[in-house]
Amino acid sequence: MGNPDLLTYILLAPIAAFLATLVIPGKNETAIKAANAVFAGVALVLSIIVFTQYDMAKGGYQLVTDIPWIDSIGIRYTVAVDGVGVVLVLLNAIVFFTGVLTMWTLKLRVKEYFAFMALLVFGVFGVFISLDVFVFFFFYEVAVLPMYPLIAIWGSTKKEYSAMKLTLYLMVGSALLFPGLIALFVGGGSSSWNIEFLAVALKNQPELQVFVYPFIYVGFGILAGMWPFHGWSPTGHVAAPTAVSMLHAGVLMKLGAFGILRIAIGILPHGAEVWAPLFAVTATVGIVYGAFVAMRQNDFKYVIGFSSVSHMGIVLLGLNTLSPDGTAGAVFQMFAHGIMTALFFSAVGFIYDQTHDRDIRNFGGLSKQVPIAAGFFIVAALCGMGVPGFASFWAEFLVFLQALATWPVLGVAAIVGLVFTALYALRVLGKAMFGPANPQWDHLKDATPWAMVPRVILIGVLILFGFFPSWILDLIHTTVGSN
Amino acid sequence: MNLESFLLLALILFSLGLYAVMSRRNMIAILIGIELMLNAASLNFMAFNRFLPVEDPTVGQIFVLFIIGLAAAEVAIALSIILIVYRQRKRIDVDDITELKG
Amino acid sequence: MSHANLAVATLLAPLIAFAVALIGFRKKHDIAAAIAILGGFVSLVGSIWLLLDPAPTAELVTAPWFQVGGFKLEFGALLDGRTLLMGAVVGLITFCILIYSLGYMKDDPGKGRFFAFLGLFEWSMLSFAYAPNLLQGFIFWELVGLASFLLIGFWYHKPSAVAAAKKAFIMTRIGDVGMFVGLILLFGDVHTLDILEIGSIFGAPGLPEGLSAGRVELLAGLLFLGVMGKSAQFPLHTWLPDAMEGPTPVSALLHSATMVAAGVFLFARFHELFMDAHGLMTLVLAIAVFTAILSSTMAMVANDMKKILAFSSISQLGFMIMGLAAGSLFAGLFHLMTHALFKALLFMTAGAYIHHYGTNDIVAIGRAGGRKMRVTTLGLFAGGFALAGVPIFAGFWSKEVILGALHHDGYMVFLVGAYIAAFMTAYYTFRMIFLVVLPNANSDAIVEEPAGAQHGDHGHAHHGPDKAPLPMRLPIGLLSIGAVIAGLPFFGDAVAGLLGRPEEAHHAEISEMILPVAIVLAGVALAWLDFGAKRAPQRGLVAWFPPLERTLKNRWYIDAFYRRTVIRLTNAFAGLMYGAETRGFDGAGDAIAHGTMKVGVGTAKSHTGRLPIFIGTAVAILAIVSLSVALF
Amino acid sequence: MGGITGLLMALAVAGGLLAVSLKNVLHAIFGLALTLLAVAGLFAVLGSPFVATMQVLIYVGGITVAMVFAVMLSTVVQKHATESPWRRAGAAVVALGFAVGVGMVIAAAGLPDGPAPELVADAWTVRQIGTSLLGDYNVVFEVLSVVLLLAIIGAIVISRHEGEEKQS
Repeated sequence: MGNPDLLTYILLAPIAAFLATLVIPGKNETAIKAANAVFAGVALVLSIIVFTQYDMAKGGYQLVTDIPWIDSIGIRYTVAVDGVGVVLVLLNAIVFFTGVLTMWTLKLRVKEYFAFMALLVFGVFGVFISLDVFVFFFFYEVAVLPMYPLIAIWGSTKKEYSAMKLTLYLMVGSALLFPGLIALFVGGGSSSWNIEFLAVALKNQPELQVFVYPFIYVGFGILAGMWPFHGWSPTGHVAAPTAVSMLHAGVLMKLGAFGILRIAIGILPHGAEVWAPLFAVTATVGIVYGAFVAMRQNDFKYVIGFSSVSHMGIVLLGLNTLSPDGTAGAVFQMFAHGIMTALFFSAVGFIYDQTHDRDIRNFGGLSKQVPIAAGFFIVAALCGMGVPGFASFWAEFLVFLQALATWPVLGVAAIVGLVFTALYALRVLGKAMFGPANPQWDHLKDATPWAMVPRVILIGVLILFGFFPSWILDLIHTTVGSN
Repeated sequence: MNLESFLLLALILFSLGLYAVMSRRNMIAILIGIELMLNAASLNFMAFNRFLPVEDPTVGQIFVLFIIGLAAAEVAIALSIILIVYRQRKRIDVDDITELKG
Repeated sequence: MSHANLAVATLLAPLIAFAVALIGFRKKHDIAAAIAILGGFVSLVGSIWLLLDPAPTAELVTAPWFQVGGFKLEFGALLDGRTLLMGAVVGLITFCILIYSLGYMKDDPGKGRFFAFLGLFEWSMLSFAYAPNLLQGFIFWELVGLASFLLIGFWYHKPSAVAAAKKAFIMTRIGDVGMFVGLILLFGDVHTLDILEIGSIFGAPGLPEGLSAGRVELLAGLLFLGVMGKSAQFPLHTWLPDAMEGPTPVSALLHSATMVAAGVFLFARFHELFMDAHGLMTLVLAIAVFTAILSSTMAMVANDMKKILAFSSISQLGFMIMGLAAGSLFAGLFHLMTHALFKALLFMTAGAYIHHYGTNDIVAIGRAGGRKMRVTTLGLFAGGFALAGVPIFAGFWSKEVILGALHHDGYMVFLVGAYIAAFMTAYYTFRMIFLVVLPNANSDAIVEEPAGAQHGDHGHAHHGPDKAPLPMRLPIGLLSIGAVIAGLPFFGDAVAGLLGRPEEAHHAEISEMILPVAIVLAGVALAWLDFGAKRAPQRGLVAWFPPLERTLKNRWYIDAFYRRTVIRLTNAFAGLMYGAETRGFDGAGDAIAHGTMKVGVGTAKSHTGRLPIFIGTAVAILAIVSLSVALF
Repeated sequence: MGGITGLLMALAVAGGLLAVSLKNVLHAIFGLALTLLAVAGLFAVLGSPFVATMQVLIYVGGITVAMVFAVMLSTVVQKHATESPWRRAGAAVVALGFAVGVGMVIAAAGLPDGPAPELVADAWTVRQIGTSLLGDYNVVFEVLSVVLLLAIIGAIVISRHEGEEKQS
């Protein structure tokens, strides 16, 4: 088994990027970008090592590091990964790396930008590997807060409004979450915040579980784009700069779902059982609702934003089946959606960088004008529709499989949602990628090989796990069990 | 003279200081009120220290010394602020200073 | 070569061709075409070889793919009668189309992409046909849909093509949802998706253990939704005529011969399951007969050659489903095979005319001298006769088997319907033939799209000698032979034997053939009077009733109906949701935010910034607190 | 003893009244000085001549003088002691209310009555104060010195900076 410090090294990579960014003079932009790319690459390589080294036969939490932090109230820096964590760490590393490459053309306040971004990534890594509820929450806030400056400074389209909206929504989530987490701590005897410990300690307290569960579920659910608390997410996506959208939709929203899986359902299984019907309904509504709203949007990023609401609905529905297959599907969907949305945003970002326009009505025939860039978008759209051959197909398949078994009506509704997913995706493709070309954009430059690198990585990952889903599913199943 | 009389004296001084702070417009007059209140506090410390059994009788005196020191610092700052206000507005009326208005 | 190696080569060659052509040679058209044709050739040889050398029992060539929870998925090929037949049809037609496209797409700027997509399609279609389990089937079923989307929308600069591609994808997806749910429920019920196992579970007499009749009807119904979408059965049929926006080779390959037959093939694949759902089969028969008649009526007035063929495809697919639903596996699949041959042929001839004259309009083609293209016109005759069911030609035999299968008690009403559809088929087929080859001076036929008009399928006419390029003539010739002979009883017996249903290849007595032949001849005769005879007005029977003609031209207003109801409802609902989002959720969020702001501003107003008031307030509160502490 | 204490108390109250009521700020400062001296006397009475000395040195000798200087620098002989009667009345009400409230708290507190206990001689010496100031309470001492330093720097910065800004 590998060196348990690996995880800490992964955690340190963005911090190293952060420090390097601070140290390098702001005028030397290329050096900053290169340093970030290098450390992101290091994180990616380390994540791949963790991915390959995780011992599936053994399962459970591995690579454990346990150091006291604030011992008097039982807070310990406990990091470890299980199958789910491995997958999400890999996702974050991929998105971080491609995100840095995508922002290679950034000109405005490069230094601050990359510093914030590294901080965000640091928080996300921390959440995915924390076994201590308090440390989990700490990293969670670290990840959430840089979003405000990132959107408010580098964003577009009502950026201050969106940044504020996002921050307020997420603060409401945190406000629900924090008392919930403290209740867990107190309910578990006020001695430890460890997730495994709490799960055992709270086992025989069904009333507490039922009472606390909605706080934690909704608290995390807001970050996961849970209907009806999803309002921040599309606006936030729209306003954020490309790489931030990638991280935001690709990874940050997964924090919420991961929190639900790890803490809400993981520690409070009884509460989950009681509340699952209600939350499954909201998840299903989110799937259909997101698709319908996306049909009426004219801004590329709004379409993607609402498609995220819809896709995250699938994740939440899978989690709420409370079954191994559904959970596995949900986690896989987190991964697939993360990569896919990153691809979406990076494709849109490529076009927006040149045109400063995102209204799909102003485009047409982009696949003639910029065939490669349009190709990226088309691939992302196909993946979003759940076309087989891409990773998301398997994720949706598993979720629907379980959903139909658990709640037939909701399952059918969610599957019917696929039709509407196809509707909005094809609408965008038809309007912007196909159809008569708008001569205004004839001058657009297509993706250079350098710009293709991050996008090709993302597509490669989507197709790779579309054809070999078991590489991820087996990992996930070591954690969630199997039917 | 018992403890209570000292406390009541301190209360009277404090209330007078309070009244000055609230009623006066001249900033130096307000400062005078503040000094009165600080002295009232000092007096309380000394009285309690003297009349109640304490383990270490120096603690009250040290508190008073501390207050005196702080008062000196406070006056230094306050007076410099007052001088600036005066330089800008040619008067030192507290009602002019409404930067904290909502 | 072992069967396993052959199957692997057959399945993977098109995929490799697709990947290499798309990634490496998208801009190098001829290389891409060569690669795709090479891949197609490997598949052709492989699939035909497998067909001609069948193993006595079904063979499985699989590799474990992965296991998800209780789901064990294997990828590979199942080699039994049904798959071998379907695979060979796909392999043959695809190869013909690949060759044909060399001519048709010669100067197209997207030629490389086109051939690559054909590779994608062939790979998906073959993997679907040979699928050993329903999940693999479903995956490639979806991929076939994707390939269809890409190919219909191939000329993506045409808004109509894009709209048609979208429509096709959405409508088939509606069916797919049913199939997907059915698949999952089926898995929940029988705990396997293995096609052979499912076949044997449902093939046994009586219902499988633990399944009620209603449950089987439900499963079959859900799966049939998929069939309806893919094989364009009423009410999900409207996408197919629009799909003719794609290049003609695409129409020939996907939207007549192979892809739309995928639905029928799914039906055939799960024939045992469907046969257990008796109630549903009656409904299916009704749908199939209705579809066949409905689309035939629309074909009677259309002028666009490809649209006529598209309507006839819908109608012929209805015939296949009739045969299968009536219980004869052989009837459905045999007609699928012959139909693939002659319909692909007809589309190729249509493409040759369109390519040459730059119009889709049969009247215009006829007046421009369509019959001068000799090989093409011969192909039109061969294919048309087969479609109409003229004796000896392929379609006659296979349709005959279907009608025979319908010849049961209780199915009489459907049999009558089938005869009506057969009559109309003969009529509209010969209408098309006569209009193309026998234009006359007395004609009142209206040209809707003049020759050489830029609106033609292809955008422009190709001038030069009145013959199609060689790569187009070759497959036309080849398939013409097929359209003539493929239905002969010899082949029918072979196919029935392959399917393991030799008893279904019933050889009709001459006396039994009189009625169908008479009906076909009546249709031909009526067409002759209306269109063929000298000085015929060429307006047709329907033109006597202008409202009817208008209705038919507008496809019974079904599209308009959908536009007014389903689509409008969907849009309205989306609008409602959009309103709920912008005004409801966002509005509520903003209102809360603004409310908070207002409270804040209001509170801030009370902050006069006056020190005395701050202190006074603080002290007053302190005094009140002290008082209350002192008093209580 | 009792007489002196009473006198000092009376002086303190009188000085306070003068300080808050005189319109001329300069006069008010003298009232304040009176109170400060009286309080210093009370400190001595309470047994801490050292603190009393400090009070006189720093307050009377330092702070009061600084205030006088400030008054003179700002040439404030502001005639307009124009506080409105309402303002005075409001302030008086609040202050009186406070006094009554806290007074009642004091009365209700049940404080030990009677004279102060005997002085423990060595506990109240300057030596003892110095020892604990540099021993137990040296952090306080250090903090205080830092505060004073900051105050001095702050005072300089505030008055200088703004002055320059005005000139430029």
